[in-house]
Amino acid sequence: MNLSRENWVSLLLLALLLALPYAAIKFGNPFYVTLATRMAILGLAAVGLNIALGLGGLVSFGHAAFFGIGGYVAGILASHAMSMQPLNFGLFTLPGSNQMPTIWLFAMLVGGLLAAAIGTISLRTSGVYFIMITLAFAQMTFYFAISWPAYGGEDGLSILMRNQFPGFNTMVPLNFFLICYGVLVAALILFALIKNSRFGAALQAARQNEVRVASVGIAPFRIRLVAFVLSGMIVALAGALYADLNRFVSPSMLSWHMSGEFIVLIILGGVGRLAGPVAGAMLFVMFEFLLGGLTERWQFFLGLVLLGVVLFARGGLVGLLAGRQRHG
Amino acid sequence: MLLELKGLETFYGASQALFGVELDVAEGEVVALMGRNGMGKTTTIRSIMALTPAKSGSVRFGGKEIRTMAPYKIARLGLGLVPEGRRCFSNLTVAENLIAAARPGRWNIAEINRLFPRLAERRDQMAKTLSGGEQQMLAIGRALMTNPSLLILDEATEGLAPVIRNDIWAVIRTLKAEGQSILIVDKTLSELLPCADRCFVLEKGATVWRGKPEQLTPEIQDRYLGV
Amino acid sequence: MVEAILDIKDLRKSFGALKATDGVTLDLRPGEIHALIGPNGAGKSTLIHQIAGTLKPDTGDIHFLGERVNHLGVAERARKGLGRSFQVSSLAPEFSALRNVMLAVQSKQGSSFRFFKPVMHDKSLTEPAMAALERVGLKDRANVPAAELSHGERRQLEIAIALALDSKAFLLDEPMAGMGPEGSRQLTAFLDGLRQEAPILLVEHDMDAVFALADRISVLVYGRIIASGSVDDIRNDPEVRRAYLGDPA
Amino acid sequence: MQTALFIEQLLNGLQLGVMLFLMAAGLTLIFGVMGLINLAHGSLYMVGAFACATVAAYTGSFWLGLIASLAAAAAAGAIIEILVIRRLYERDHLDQVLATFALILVFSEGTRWLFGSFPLYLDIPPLLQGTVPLPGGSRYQLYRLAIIGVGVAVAVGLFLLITRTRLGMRIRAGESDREMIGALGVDIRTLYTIVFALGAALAGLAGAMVGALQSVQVGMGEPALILAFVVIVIGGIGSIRGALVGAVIVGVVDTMGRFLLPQIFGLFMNASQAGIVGGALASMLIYIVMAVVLAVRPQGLFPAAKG
Amino acid sequence: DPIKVGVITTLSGGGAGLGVDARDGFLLALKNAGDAAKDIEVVVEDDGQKPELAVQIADKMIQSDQVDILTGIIWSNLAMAVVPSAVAQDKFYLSVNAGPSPLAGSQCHANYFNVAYQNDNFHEAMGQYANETYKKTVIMAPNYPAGTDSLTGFKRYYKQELAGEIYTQVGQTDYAAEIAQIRASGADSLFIFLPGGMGISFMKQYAQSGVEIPVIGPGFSFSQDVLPAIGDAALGVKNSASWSQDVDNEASKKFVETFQAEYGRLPSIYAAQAYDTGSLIVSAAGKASVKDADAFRTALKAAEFESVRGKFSFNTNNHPIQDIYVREVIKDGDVLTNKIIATAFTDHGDAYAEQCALK
Ligand SMILES: Nc1ncnc2c1ncn2[C@@H]1O[C@H](COP(=O)(O)OP(=O)(O)OP(=O)(O)O)[C@@H](O)[C@H]1O
Ligand SMILES: Nc1ncnc2c1ncn2[C@@H]1O[C@H](COP(=O)(O)OP(=O)(O)OP(=O)(O)O)[C@@H](O)[C@H]1O
Ligand SMILES: [Mg+2]
Ligand SMILES: [Mg+2]
Repeated sequence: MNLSRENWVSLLLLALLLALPYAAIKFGNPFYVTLATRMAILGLAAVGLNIALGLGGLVSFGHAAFFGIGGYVAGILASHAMSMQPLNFGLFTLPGSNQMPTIWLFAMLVGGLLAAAIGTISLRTSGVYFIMITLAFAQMTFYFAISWPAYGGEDGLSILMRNQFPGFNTMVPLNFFLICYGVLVAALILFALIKNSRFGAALQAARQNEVRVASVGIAPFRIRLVAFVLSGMIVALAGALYADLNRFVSPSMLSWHMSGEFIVLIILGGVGRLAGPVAGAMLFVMFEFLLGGLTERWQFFLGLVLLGVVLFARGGLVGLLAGRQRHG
Repeated sequence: MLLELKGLETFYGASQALFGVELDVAEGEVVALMGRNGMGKTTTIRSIMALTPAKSGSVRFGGKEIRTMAPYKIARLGLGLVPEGRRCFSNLTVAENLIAAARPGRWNIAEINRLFPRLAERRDQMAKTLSGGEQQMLAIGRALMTNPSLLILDEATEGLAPVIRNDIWAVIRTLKAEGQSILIVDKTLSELLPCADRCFVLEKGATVWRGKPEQLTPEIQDRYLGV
Repeated sequence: MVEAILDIKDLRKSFGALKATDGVTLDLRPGEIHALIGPNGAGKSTLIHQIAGTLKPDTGDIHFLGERVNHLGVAERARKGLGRSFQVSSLAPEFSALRNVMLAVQSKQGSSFRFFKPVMHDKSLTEPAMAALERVGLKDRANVPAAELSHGERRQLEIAIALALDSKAFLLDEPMAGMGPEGSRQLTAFLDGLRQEAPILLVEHDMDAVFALADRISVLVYGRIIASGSVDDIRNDPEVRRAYLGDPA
Repeated sequence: MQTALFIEQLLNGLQLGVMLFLMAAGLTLIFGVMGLINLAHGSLYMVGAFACATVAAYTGSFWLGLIASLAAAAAAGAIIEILVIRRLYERDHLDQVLATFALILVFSEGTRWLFGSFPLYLDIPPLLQGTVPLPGGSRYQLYRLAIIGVGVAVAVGLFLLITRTRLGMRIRAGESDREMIGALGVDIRTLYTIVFALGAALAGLAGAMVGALQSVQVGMGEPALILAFVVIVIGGIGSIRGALVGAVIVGVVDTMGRFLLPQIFGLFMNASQAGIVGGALASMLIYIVMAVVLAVRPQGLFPAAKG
Repeated sequence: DPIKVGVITTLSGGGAGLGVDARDGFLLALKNAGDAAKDIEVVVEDDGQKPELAVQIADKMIQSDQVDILTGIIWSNLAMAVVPSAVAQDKFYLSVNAGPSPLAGSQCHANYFNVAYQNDNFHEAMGQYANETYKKTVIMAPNYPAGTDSLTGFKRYYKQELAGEIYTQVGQTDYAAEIAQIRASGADSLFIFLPGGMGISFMKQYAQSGVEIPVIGPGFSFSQDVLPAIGDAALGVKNSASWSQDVDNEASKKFVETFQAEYGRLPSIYAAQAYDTGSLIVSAAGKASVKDADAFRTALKAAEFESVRGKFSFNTNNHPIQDIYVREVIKDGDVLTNKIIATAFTDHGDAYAEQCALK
């Protein structure tokens, strides 16, 4: 398979992201490793959302719910591992864990289950109603987390020691970056495969014309539900990593701003494009950081930049670099 | 000339659809625009209304250059469009569809109801629940409500039952008899030709033939229209 | 008598006070073209919608291949072999003509829950789709997005999709609409051959085509079938002439 | 005593509902009629409140402030419509979400730039201060009754405008097919600017009226925005009647939840626990109601006819 | 030796007023210190009231700017996100406001100094005051940890009858339902903890409702930053604080004067606390090098600076021991402000010190 322009752009962006932390260390500014890790994790979350939103046209304004749930799974398992007290579910108990693979598995499991539940109800609606019902579910989890005292409520929950990954010292920022980067690349490969697969074809067609898909014999609901669940799982995984990055989880991970930010990342980078979310995350984190350092009014300028992108750079960054999308 | 097109070239994005269309309609005349599928009839009409503005060439209406004017201004000059595919306002009732388009003149709701009694029966029904034929009547009625000096009909009899098709042709003939100028695209040649004063034929986005209907020999029909 | 492929019994559907389908009984037998004609607003499309599953009838039965399908959704009926075209073209606009057809091939082959193999490199999808496009004469336009096809081409594409589904019966809602004389002639010839593969329930206002093609004609007026029979029966039925055909011009 | 309190709380719920309707009216107008998701509605609400507070502080008159709030919000609405929103009608909801999200940032930070970080003072006008007696002995605030009055007037006015006037029909026609209404000779561009400015003015009016009861500060628009969305989604987007019903449902459910849930939990827990658990559930209650409504009626309670 | 201080505070979003005051107060302290502060370099960044942004900025300040001391955070949830990891990396953290209980108790740390108060302190003071003054209080706070802590703190000292315990929603803007409940409760006093905009909204609506049960509460909702917005509705409210602008000492007078001259407004308690934090750093810097962590820690703990609060010292858990006053909102000419009317506690520490392992 020869590489299209879009694939070149994707590879270039990934190489850039990989180079950033090494350059940072070389030039004695280790903080950029953290920044790059943040880009990778937010990019991962946006890749997850991109499955539902970019391919399926499901504009979810509630993916923060999955992000936060992933984070809380990490935080709760870690805190129980720390205190050596098993989690009690009434019928059975579960030991805590500070091993990332275990935590990821649970984060994805819980995220997936939640997505299945939310999706089953939400996917009955469409358009603006879908946007709002997903928001409603996310708000429910948000208020629940704020007022549920067991794991810190609004004050959040600290993870004192970053969770471990076999064979790596995760406290070394570069190692943790590499783990996140690896997960991101895996998710991107998954996204690319899905996009070009039969499932992806059905999903994308359902976005364009639901009736047409049904009348060739493919039930859009099931296709969308699976996409929604997959999407939720990846975002939950991103949430777990994010918790480890900050060594802290709080309800703000569940807030509607977070959901909005994911959407912003995708549009900034290019909707439905493979590398769109990564490009968006890199750009957004950069803006936030640089503008934040320059002026107290950075949100004002961030707003102007975003406006400029929507109005004049349709197709986002990847669209600018790789030209318009062609659907084979 | 009421309407006069010269050297019209129109693009959809990068792909060119019209390559120098020539066309004119005189006051009180019925002009037929013909051609096979995909030859640019609809695009020509969209360019007249500036819905897809032409890149070059000229569109003069009543002596005024309108190629790059805003569509609503063109419409106000007296062009009434019945678009391909009807495009009724689906979330409005029949009556509301008509009222929304109304401009003062001979045509008003009562006149439309007289012309299409079927619409009177359905006046409070949502346009999206009308049958195809009912929608077509509504689209014609709506264009008449603007009291146009030139009525443009793009496939106005498509999908209609023979009885109603006859009715609509009768309406068109009535309008013609009243001196209404009409530019018409239609596939029913048996009805169209007797009604038209002049014909233009498009092929691959350019005018390839023009003349009176009686000059449209079977050879020409076969060559350009595939009849 | 041969077993009917599609069998509709006493179907009823009202919108408020309007009886759009008022006790319709009709069937579709192997190898035939059964034309359904009637004035605008008679309820033809509404009937097609109910058969295809996009609308739920109030009462009545729909049997397809001997099985009652009332409770099945659109997608399930399509998989059983009900292929349809829409009165107003309904396609995936961003997809090329080819990918629109491939979607049907993929559905026909079974699961859409395959996540890894790229479709464009899957000959088992592209080849049948190409073949279907070729049959309707759209081969040259295979890579053009559906949104950029002209009106007539989109109608052809709809037929190609129904073909690719390998349907056991076709429900065609005004396939001739918008086609020029040449296109209509080609399509008429094409449908003529198609009936051998699967019977067709044809809704059409183009009487030349209907009279040329139909084995049987049913006439629907105000939701009721007022006449049913051979081409000649219908052509000469005074009631039909009054309600539908009008006096020959 | 409990029944009197119960009735008073019902009335509070009703009044909160009408207040929510006031916030939602402009949103549902723009959202339903023009098909545009305007997250910046909350910002226009804030503009109204700030304009009212500033002018009221300068002139000492709430009423001049109220006029200023209408003018300022309408002007802000017209400006953003011309500069930004106009390019978004043809786009999908996604671009609208992002662009108006960006507008929130610009408005919030811009307002802080102009007015500083501290909340402003705005009080209800002397004319509407005080309470009126209710049957049953308790008293109700005059100002809140005035809000109910304004809310109902806005509802009726909007309903008539949209359904009965030619202007309303043309706006709705534009929502269904913008190109076509233009081709029929209607200057839909200008029309939309006017409608957007009208929606913005309603947001500003709500901001000013509600601002007198609340804290006038940067960020005040966001909770209002989310609630307004909940309201119109429950009611059915684009339906004025739906928005009113949705608002009353949300208002009553929210108020009664806050009032009753802790008491219900109090039957089998200590007061402090019950307050916490009941409060937690109460804060989720309207979202639960919204999810249930949409699960049962995916188009809201009064689905507006849409294409 | 030069000292680098990173100030992370909220300069944008709804809570920006508090952060702006804290920053201004802190910078003023350094300015007033003159030459004594010339080696202190400050970087300020906005956390937007988002915990994850605060963490990111903390990481950046530690890794890139290589600060020695962090400070500035207003909100408990942000403090919980930043402080544990900052002190684990051997940085000093000095709190200008937030004082969540875990950091005073089980998670206390030798490098964490709270120069403001422990979160419960002001509520405890109001509990103490109410205990002496009223018989039947209804208490109200938002339903989140700071809110529940607040009511817990109040009840720790209030032993009379409770007429009700109301939890509101975080960010709630309409209080008609709660006011109806309060009116019906038959209480003789109302204790509220409603920070920020919530307090403004409540007080306006409460005054308009005509209910006349006296209000008491911690100083946050009646501080200089919000009083203008509440207006006359706040008059007469009794509230608790460790500082008020009429505290009678030289440091405070100088602070209020210079603050007004510099920024053209009256300082709030956040500004005062941040001012003290700045002064504390200056005093410690005069005694020890920040590179010598042990010496610097000792210098901080000695707390030998001119506090605007008069006396100030650190408890074993590095939280303040201080007096807490009861103030009343009054009108001074045209300006609303607070006047001290009583002292609720003298030399008051906090309830969590014994859970702290520090000695
Ligand atoms: N939106 C579009 N984007 C790109 N190309 C288009 C678009 N609409 C039409 N075309 C192309 O422009 C050419 C002319 O199309 P047009 O619709 O004007 O033909 P027509 O003569 O009206 O055909 P028909 O009889 O089928 O309606 C066709 O090749 C068509 O594919
Ligand atoms: N959802 C609906 N609500 C109300 N009335 C409806 C609805 N759908 C269709 N109708 C009405 O039912 C009748 C039958 O419509 P249908 O579309 O089936 O007609 P048709 O026979 O296909 O006509 P045509 O040949 O013009 O396409 C029409 O009068 C139409 O207005
Ligand atoms: Mg055409
Ligand atoms: Mg039909």
